[in-house]
Amino acid sequence: MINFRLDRRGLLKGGLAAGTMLAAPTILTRSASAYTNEPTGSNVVLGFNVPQSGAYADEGADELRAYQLAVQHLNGEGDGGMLNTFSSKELQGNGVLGKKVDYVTGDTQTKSDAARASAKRMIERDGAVMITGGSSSGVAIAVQGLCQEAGVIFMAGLTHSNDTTGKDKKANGFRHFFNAYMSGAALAPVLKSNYGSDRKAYHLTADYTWGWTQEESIAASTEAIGWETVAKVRTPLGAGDFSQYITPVLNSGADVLILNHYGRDMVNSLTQAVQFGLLDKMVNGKKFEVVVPLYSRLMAQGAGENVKGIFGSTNWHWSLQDEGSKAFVKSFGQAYGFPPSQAAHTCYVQTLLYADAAQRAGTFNPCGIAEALEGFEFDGMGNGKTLYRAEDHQCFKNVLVVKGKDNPESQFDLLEVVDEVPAEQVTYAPDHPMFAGGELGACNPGA
Amino acid sequence: MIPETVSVRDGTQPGAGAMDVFLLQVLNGLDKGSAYAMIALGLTLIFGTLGVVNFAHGALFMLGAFCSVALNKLLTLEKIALSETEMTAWGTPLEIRTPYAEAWFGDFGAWVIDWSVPLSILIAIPFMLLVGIVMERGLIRHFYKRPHAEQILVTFGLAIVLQEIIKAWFGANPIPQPAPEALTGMMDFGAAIGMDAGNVVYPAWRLVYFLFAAAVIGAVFAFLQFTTFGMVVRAGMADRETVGLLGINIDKRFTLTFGIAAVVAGLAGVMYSPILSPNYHLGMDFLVLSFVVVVVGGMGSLPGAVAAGMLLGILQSFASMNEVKAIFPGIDQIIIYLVAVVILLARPRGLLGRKGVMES
Amino acid sequence: MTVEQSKKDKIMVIGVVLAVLLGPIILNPFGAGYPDLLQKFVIYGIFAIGFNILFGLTGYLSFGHAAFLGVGSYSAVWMFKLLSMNIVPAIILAMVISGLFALLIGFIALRRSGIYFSILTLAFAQMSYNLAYSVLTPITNGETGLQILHGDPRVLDAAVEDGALPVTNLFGLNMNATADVSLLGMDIQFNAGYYICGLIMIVAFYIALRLFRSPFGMMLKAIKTNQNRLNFTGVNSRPYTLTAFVISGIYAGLAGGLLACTDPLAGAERMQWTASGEVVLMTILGGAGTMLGPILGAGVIKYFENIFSAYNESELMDVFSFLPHWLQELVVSVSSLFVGEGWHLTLGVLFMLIVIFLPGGLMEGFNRLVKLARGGYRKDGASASAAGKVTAE
Amino acid sequence: MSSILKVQGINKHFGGLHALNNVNLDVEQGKVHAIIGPNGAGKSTLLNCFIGRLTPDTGTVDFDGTSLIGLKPHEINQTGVSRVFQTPEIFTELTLLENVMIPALAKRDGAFKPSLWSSMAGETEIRDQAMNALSEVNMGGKAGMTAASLSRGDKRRLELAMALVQNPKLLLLDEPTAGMARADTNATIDLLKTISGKGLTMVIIEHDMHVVFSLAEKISVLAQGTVIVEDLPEKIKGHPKVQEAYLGGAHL
Repeated sequence: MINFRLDRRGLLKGGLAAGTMLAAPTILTRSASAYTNEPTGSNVVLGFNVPQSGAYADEGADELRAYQLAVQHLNGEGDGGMLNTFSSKELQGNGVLGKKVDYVTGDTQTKSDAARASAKRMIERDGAVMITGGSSSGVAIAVQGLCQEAGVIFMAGLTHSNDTTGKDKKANGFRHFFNAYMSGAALAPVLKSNYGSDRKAYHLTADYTWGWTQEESIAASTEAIGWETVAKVRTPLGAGDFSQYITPVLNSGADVLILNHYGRDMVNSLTQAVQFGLLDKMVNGKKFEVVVPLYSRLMAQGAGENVKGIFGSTNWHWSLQDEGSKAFVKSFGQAYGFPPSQAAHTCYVQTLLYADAAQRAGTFNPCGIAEALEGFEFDGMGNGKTLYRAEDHQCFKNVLVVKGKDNPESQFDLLEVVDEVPAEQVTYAPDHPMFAGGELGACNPGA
Repeated sequence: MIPETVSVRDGTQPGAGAMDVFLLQVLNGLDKGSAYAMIALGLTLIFGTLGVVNFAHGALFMLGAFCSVALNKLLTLEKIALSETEMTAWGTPLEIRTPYAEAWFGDFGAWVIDWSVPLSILIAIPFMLLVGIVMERGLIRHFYKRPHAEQILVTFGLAIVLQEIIKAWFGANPIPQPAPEALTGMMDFGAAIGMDAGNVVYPAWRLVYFLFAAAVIGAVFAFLQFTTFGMVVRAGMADRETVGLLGINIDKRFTLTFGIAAVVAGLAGVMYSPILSPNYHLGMDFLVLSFVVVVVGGMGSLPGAVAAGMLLGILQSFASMNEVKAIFPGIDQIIIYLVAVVILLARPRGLLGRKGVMES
Repeated sequence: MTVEQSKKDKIMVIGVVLAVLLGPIILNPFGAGYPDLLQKFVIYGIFAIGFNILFGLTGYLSFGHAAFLGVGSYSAVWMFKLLSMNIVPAIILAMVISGLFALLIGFIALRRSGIYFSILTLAFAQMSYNLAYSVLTPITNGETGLQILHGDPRVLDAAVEDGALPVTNLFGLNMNATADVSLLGMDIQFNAGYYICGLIMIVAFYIALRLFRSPFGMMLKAIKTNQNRLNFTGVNSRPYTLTAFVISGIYAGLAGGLLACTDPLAGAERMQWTASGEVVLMTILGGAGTMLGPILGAGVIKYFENIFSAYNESELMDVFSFLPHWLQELVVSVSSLFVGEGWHLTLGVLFMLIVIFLPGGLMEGFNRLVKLARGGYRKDGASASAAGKVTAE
Repeated sequence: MSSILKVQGINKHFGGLHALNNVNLDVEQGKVHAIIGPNGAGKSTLLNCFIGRLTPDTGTVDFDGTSLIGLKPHEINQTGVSRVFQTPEIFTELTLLENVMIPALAKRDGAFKPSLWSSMAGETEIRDQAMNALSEVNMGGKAGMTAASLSRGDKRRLELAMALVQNPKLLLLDEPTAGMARADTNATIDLLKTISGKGLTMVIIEHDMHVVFSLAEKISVLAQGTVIVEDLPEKIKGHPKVQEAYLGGAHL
């Protein structure tokens, strides 16, 4: 059996000697499969591409746990988790489209290159029809681009940058996680009611694309409630010691410090801001405050005591009391002995959503799945009623505003949900300036 | 997309003069510099005596930091009882945890936990000494005469192994290590040196760190200066072969030297843990920087390592100021390397180095 | 010596050509026979060959070669964005720009030698990386990496269909064109991009070989042994080292350009010091100063990075399913420390073992095996001649 | 008689030490000129000033009409000055043949010629020159050996071959026979005699008076950085100043 995967467009342009020689066999046969990695056997392979080394390795490990759980549930093992609460009832626990779900894993190292190499391995060698995972926006955007070219679906993991479904959006890519704009939109009213509308904010921002989009989003939404932005200072990624950026805050006249940091940077800058006594200061007659717009419970653990009383936003938290969340926390907790992180949640949900879409579409063809996901409305997955918007493949759902808990009951109980901001409040137009500049393009089935 | 320029606001706070801002940045720099200096000190000591380029030195700093994590974990080992009434969110009985230390020793136990970071010094010294000696005897010793490239490769391999072991044990996330309650507050440093009160206040722990570093560095210098052992080591740094010819068993002393270097790096790590929550990758983050420090200071020069550490720390602080970044965007990203290039071109042997060391 | 030498060289070149041609078949049973990893093997092979020209011959240990790799990638992607998806202009620009960049950095850094040179190159590379990640984002697209977009000008190319991204090609032959062939019961993928890169690597290898055997190469070896003496012999060593530095910079740029050709994205991490360290490790691991060592080293490290990291516990369970259950669990729990998320540990242990037991790298191990085999043969009395007169290549 | 190397008024200080004090030297074309003197007299320092290893504080060194002061080592060599070092400085990792081919290449190609594409194997002419030079020092049979394995005396002879292959106008020899067995020393003396017979100018520093008086046509005696006597060999032998310099502490 010989089959060739050659791009038709390439052939049209061909004609020069080097080209024709190697491309010649393509004239003999046409592709046998309709799309990249069409599963022909009794199982279907999903690719879980998570950071296993580097700063986000723990988050990656949690994502992997969630994926394994999702695969079990899809294959009818375990208690079914969110399958029982999911509004769509297509999935029966007998795999997807009658095929058993198999998976392969890889290490993104939180580097675009490594992540793409790992995803390519899963696509080229292991025959994965879908790639999912990741813990940073740079990687998500890089892998999303790859999946678009290769003709497989990308279900983004933890990626918060506006660009993922903004200027870098792709037809084959889908994001369930919320984004920086939503963080700003959700946080602003809470900040206003807690800290008032006459505040001067000082931004410390990780000096790369995600940091910038968050800074832009938060500054815009806090300025909308009357806050003044005193300074926006960029800090090198992985600066470690942030003292030299923190001391100027003391004398800047600002009374709120906004930390547009994630991961270790956030752990360190927050710890050090507290160490420098910012929270004990009175400025302009008001108590000085610190805000961490994007929280992660795993990272909050790293900052320890210092998160107490600090506002931020998060995609999901295990203490939510809706049926979906409870079901997920139950199966995850019983399997692993501790509650899932928001990264685990979004990855789990993305897997189920993909499987459900395939089931509904009756195919694993990326274009069929994309069609099934676009405009799909669902519930029972932890964030209330959710819409996968067709225009940019972004989920619109409730966003949680959280606060570092004053009296945690356990090492996992660090954040308390202050407000569940309804989806309408964080929804924006697809052509919002912060998301402009890219085009979704057409879905690519590859092959 | 062009990054927005930093909008700058001058210090208009009452009493916040340029002098205070300056002083604060100097303090920031000294603090950072203390860590650099302590790592670089050991690195240059090892290089000067053993002629070994030790890429695992950052990992030793990281191990030190994890000494405090380990002690803290040990002290906060918890007695776990399953609650009969309460359940977790996932339906298993809630675990009720009480630290053994508190359960057995009451207030004293709590005090020990509170002071666990400084107390880890007591563990770190013997532990790091042991690590250093085992490393030297088991591995480094066989690489004295091997090319630097091979020394780099083998120590780099060791560094990876050490950090992966730590990662397998403690996970990849940073683990917070709070400073003792009594030292978490701010201190009025300005008032202490006779300035107006309230302008130069600085976290107490960071001042402690600086003093601690000064004490450790001072102790190392005193040790090398005033003991016979130190004399031999210094002579060995100057001319290894001659000292060997004198019939002095230099190898034994070099083993101990390596141990001392490991202890210094470890102590730097222990006390730094409240400033930077330890994570397994900490060593690699400091490795490149400390090499730059060593070279800028002059390979094999102990005072050079200290001076360069402090200098680079302070320059890094100043380069991060908004006023400076407004003129040179991104200067804080590259300042260390820029300084290294300039110094190496203008003064190849480094600030205080001897001529000809490690040239080719 | 010369006849023997040139015969060995011929065998070596033929060996490399065969290895490249048969790569997809040979490596398939090892799980490495898929296009992306095969491409990485040959591309990083080029990178390491070039690095070896500098380090292996002159002994100058550059810790900043990744900067040239990155610059090559960025140049190539910009060419794809502005001019054409044809890889020829991209590769040319990648080599030119990285060569110029190497000339600039080499001119400054080669004023010093030893570890000072290493730190200078490291400093330049780190500055490049830090700036590329942040301030230079308009040129590099920072963290996300520079990608081709649908709306790029590409003045030489015809417009592409709506919504699709154009594919890199060599005069119409797409780099991602792959032929799946069933052979010997395996599903072999013959990929155009791999063969293009592979041919370029063969050329790069041949050029390096010529260089090693040339008077120029001899001068470089003399620099490594005793630079001062060489100067007193009437040779100005600086232009020699600078030429070697630039050539190896161009090799790195070529590798970077090819990375972009096979996968049109250039990320800043490509320039980080760890990436520079990687090529040092590849070269030493394989055997610095040998012809084949660097290619071998590149292959081993990329294999570990891509294959060992992909194992997960359930796959391990499958691998060891022949064992009794309790033993299976034990073996899996021990071995899982070394694969998957533990692949770095394996790499670290490997580095240590190789340096401790095989200071000359994998090539030394290989030579020892050959010697052992020959020695055994000679003991049988079959060969009386001085066949063992193996000179270091 | 024209002088090929003319040294005038050289002074060199190392910190407080006045290593060379107003040294003048005239080396005549085609002659063997020896510099002798007790340890620490400044002989090697003087030689280092000729080849660009050191730069004198004041003074001039003119070789064949060119000033050597300020020239880089390779430039000085390219003017036709070769040197045999006191401690052998060879390319230990290379073979003997390669060791000698390198200076031959330098002579032919100049200080820098990136011959990237030609092959060492194709440099037959250079190879022949190198083999000749090796044969001249009686080491032709060892051409394929790695230089690191040589004895100290052999390394020295290799150095000599490396210098001779360049066919220099001036040969500087820093203790050429140190570490050699008596037989080798005699062989070297004969060799140097033959070479000098062909008209090569040599400056030789030597402790071994047997060598000095076998070869030298003129001798300068250096003591405490100053040339105390410069004369024909037979006049030097009994010179009171020389005796004083060597046996300065005779009353000991």
